[in-house]
Amino acid sequence: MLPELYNYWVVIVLMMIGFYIVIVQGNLIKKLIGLNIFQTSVFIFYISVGKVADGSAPILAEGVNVYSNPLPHVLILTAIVVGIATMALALALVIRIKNAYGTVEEEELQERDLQC
Amino acid sequence: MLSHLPILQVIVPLLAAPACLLLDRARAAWLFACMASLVSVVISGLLVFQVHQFGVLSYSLGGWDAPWGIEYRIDLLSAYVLLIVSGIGALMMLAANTAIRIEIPPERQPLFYVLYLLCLAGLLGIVATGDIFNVFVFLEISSLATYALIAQGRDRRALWAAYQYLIVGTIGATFILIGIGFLYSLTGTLNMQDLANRLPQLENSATAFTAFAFLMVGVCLKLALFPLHLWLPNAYAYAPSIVTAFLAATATKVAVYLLIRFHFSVFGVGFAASVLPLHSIFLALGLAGVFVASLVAIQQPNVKRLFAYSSVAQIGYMIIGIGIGSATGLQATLLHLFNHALMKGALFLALAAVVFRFGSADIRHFAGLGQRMPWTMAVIVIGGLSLIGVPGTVGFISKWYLVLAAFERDWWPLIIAVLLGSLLAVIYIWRLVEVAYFWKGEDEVCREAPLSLLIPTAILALANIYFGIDTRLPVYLSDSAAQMLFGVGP
Amino acid sequence: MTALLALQLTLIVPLCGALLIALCGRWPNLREAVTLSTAGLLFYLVIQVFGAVERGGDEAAALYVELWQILPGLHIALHSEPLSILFALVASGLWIVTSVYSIGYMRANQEKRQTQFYVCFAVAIFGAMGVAFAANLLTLFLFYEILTLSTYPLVAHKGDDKARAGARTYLGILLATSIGLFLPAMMWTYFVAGTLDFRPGGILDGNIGGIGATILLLMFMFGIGKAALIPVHRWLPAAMVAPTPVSALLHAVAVVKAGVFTIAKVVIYIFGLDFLVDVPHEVIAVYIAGFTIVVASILALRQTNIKRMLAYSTVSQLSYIVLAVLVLTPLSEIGAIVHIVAHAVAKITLFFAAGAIYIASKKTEINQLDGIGFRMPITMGAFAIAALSMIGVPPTGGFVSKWYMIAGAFQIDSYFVLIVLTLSTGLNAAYFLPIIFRAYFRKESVAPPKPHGEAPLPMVGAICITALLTLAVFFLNGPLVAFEMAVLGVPR
Amino acid sequence: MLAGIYGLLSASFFVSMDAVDVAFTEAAVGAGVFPLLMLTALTVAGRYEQTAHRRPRAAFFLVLVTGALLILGTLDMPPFGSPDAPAHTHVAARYIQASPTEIGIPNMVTSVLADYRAFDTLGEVVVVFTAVVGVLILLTSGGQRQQSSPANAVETMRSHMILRVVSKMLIPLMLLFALYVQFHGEYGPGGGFQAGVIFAAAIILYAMLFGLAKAQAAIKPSILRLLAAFGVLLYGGVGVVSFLTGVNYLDYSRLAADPVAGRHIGILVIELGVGITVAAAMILIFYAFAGYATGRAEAE
Repeated sequence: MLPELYNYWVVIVLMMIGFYIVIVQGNLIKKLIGLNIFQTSVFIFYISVGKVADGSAPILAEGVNVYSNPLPHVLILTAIVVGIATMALALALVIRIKNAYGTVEEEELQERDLQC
Repeated sequence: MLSHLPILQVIVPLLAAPACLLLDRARAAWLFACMASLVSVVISGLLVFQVHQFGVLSYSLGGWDAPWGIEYRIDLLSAYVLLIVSGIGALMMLAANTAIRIEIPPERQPLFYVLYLLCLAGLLGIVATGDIFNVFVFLEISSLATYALIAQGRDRRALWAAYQYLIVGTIGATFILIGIGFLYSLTGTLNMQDLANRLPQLENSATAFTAFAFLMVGVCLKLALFPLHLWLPNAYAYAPSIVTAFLAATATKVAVYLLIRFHFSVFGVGFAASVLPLHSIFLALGLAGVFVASLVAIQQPNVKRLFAYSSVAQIGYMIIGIGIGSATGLQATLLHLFNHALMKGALFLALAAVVFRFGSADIRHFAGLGQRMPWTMAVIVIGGLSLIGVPGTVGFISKWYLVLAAFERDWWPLIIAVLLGSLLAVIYIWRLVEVAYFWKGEDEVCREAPLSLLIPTAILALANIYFGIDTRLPVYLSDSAAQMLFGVGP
Repeated sequence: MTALLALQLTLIVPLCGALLIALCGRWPNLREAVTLSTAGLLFYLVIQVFGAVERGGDEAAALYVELWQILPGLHIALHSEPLSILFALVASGLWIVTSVYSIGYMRANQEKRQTQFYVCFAVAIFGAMGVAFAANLLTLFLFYEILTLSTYPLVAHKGDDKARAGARTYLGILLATSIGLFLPAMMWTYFVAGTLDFRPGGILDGNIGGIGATILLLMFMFGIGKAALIPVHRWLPAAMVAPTPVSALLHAVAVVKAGVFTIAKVVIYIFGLDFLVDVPHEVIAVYIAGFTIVVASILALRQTNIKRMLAYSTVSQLSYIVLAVLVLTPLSEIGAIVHIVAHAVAKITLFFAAGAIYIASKKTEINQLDGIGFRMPITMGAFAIAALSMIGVPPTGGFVSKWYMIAGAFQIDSYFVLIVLTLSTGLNAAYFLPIIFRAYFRKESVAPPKPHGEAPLPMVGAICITALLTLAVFFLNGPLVAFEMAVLGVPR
Repeated sequence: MLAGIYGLLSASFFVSMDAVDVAFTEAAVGAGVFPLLMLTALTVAGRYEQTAHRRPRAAFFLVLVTGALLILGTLDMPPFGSPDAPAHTHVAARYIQASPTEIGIPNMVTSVLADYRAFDTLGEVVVVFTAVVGVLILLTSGGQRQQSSPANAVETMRSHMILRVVSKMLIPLMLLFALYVQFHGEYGPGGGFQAGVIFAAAIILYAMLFGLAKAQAAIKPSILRLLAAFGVLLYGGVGVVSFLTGVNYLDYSRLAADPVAGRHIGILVIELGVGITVAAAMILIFYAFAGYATGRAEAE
């Protein structure tokens, strides 16, 4: 049982690393990187779900009759796009914040808000 | 064309948005957006009628029947929420043109309408769809639009609030995605109905439990359920007033809808009870939310923030309704969905009028406002009474059902707690009334808000009273919806 | 016109009146004409309803109309029975008189925003009518709140800081009590009884335990802030910043009587006398009322401002009614009901007189009144009659009600009540007689800057009418009592 | 840079999982777009950071709990890669069996993406659209019109002569490749999104080497806006057309006499829509970022 699941667990560890970075990092950009890792590992998790032992890519071909599951791939294609879209927006926000506050560090942001 | 209504509901605003981008003069964009949102109101009205007539509507996109294709599935619950969302959306849109005049620089206004439409479309999509992955996609559409909209506030803190919300929201969405992944790996399907059929077959599976947990947490993040509410007050306080009004009246409602949908339709009433004491958790969190948020609200100097916290408290009431775990409790929640949309819509629109005149909603601007902006203040008073739950307003109806549900269970402490909660509301509303009517305002001259802003506000205020007296429509809808949901479960 | 139609019109007419008044704002004479005609029409309608109730039988039983259903089991409905018709008669009848009076007052005083004044007045009467004819607690509550909100602008009428402060206390206490206690008590009632309708014999019997009933009763007593029991009485003196006609009609008749009327309704038709008799500790409520009577009288004794003195006397007089209601014997109930009328006419006379004095001589303090009796004989004569009624001396209405109360107290020989009544009678005398004494048996210390006589004619006329009514209550108490017996289910 | 490597790594992992399409996309996004945005952002935000970690213990605990929950969740999952897991037997099975006949194209991913679940893809495109509108409303503001010199992140590259020459030859190839990916999507891996990204990458490269101004002169932002909107409308329009042909939204079967052919057309058109929007969006986003950076660079 365990060897059958190790793959998932690796993914989960990765996921948690990302999650941890998101929570702990004070630097807004690094937070985003953490978020990206978090999301990507979720994608990997999906793809792993879609894997079929000794199946091949889900593109019709001669002499192949075991295909991996195409549906998770589709979902993840969508998810990746969503992720990158989010990132773009987030980075735009960061840039504006940098411009408005002059910093991208969480504590400093809070301090400067308290001042005004 | 009538058979296509379910998809039109979403497609109209969805495609109106890019079209809106093509015409880059603010006024034109506004008119166009108004038409689109009005059309979607009409559609949702027709939908309610159709569902009432012919029962659940199922619409398979691309002609592929569920579970192979994506299915749009409109039952009474979704029709009800669609009506709320599109209705509020349209009203706010009518007011938007004036409201954003001073808050958003002209070159950005066309884009504002585009985002507004996208946000509306996203919310409608979440409600209309019967496919959980599709939920995720539309959730992201609405969320991204929301982040951008919030960031438009004039105060630089708006940016920071938007960023925080973005992080929290994305985490929430990712949690939901994980939940969906588990569900898929268990059942191999993404269609809600199909899931509901297949989940019971695998009883007490840890995976199903985890999926449930992640979906719940993800939704609760979006829902700003105490103690996951920290993003909300900033977001509401610094976003442009009209955006605040729109979000407060719709976004959280849709989140509640999702909660109910997952909890009751997908997993079934029995599931949660069987694996964990979800209902008592909801009760505890709901109550905590009501009291903490109300107490914090009492001390807020910024009125927008004050009402933001009161929103958290009101969400607490909705969660309590679910936590009671009876059809009546659920009905109370659904009623409060509708009523809270009305009252918060009215209140925040009135605040938009105040901001329009003063540039901010700080409480000191309210001194003597009773004389300066009598109509706006009248609306705030009505909304406030409704928030407290005075008979003759909608607030009373939902409170009534909530207490009724608690009474059915003989939970006297809960009843007392709810009533105490409304006393807290009395305090913070009274604070506002006192400043507005009994303090001398500084002598800067200030006129009543312009009609274009006043009329939608008045409509909402009157709705607060009208539906407080003629309760047939919401009561009928919420009642049958609650019955249906409990019929789904074992 | 059928009585049922009349019943509904009693609500519609004042509203339309308010609307017309608002429209006629630009032409004062027309506006006043509208006010008077509305008042007259309203009184006529109430008489119609009264006739039906008087005749009794099916017609009286049929006086029930459901206007709207909010939720299953929650209706907005109207119904007329002897108690409510009495309140309606008093309120609408005295509205005519007050309108006449206030026309004189407002014009002589050149008040601002008179249109707003008359509009709010009409709306307030609308509220009072609703309270009177409410067929269930919910309807009553709604109109009770309308009454509160519509009288707020009247209290704040002057618009200066003092008025605003007074209005703040007024609104604050009344809203807080009604939302904090009245509303929950109402919900509680509904959940245990399954209805909120006023039913002879009450709806709570057998639905709630003894302790619960006591708590509920207290919640009602303090929740109905308009009844001004200590400690929720503070709004009443605060409201005295209002123009005198307002104090006269609203804070001697419509509003405060709405309070005690509601309590009477709750005790008689929600709890039911027979049930309440068995409730343990119900006597606590009696003590509270008695305490209020005495303390308020003492406070009145220490006032120097006429209107404030009258206000405190009102507080204590209201508690007479509450007390009598809570004694729970048929005779005391009658005493309470009669006192609603007797006190109304007497107290309005006193306020009219105070207002007249103010208009004529700009005097507001008691110690300024030396020798005023010679300058304003009619006014002070009326004042004297009303004061006697307050004390309870024949031949005035006050005597009748007090008589019944004492008799009721004897029925259960509750010495507490007897002591309270006698004591307070003494106190009443102690704060009213000096005024009459000053007015007639002292010379003016300083002559007024400009010699003055009576107040304008409309005011004097109004004063005479109410004074005569005070006497009438004494001489015509027979039919009144007989009529009200029906409240207690005693067949006529 | 690290992020880029991470992207490539995960891409290669996807390949090993037979998810070629996903790998392709991840490669384009994870190793291309994301690091690029990061770089631009960093040039604006500055590299400076202070290393004060906030309440790591609580966070660590939270993460542990979540992770534990996830592990727990996996326990009852079907073993990794087992062919008879419900995930493969229920819905997906039908796709694998029927799609070649129903849709008539070998790439099942594309057929699911663009037909069975076409509406998700529409949503995806709208998400991109939303993002670009959001970026525009955020960054084309404060009166900072885009100046006529490239971003300072970009400045450095101008010196590299060789790079410029090489890429001069490279860019046309990239464009060609993009077109190939665009229209070959139903046979090999690829499709509208990947094509769009590659196309955008080509333009962005151009902009980096020859300056933002030139790029913007070649492809005007205003036009890109129109294109971005147009792509979505094109996609949605297909659906509307299928209304008119009297079938459900996004049902292509009536677009031609023969359903399969009709589906083929539908897929081509919507993939085109996706491509256009994505390409336009990516370029616009880059313009906005770089332009904003420049604006501030000159402001300082």
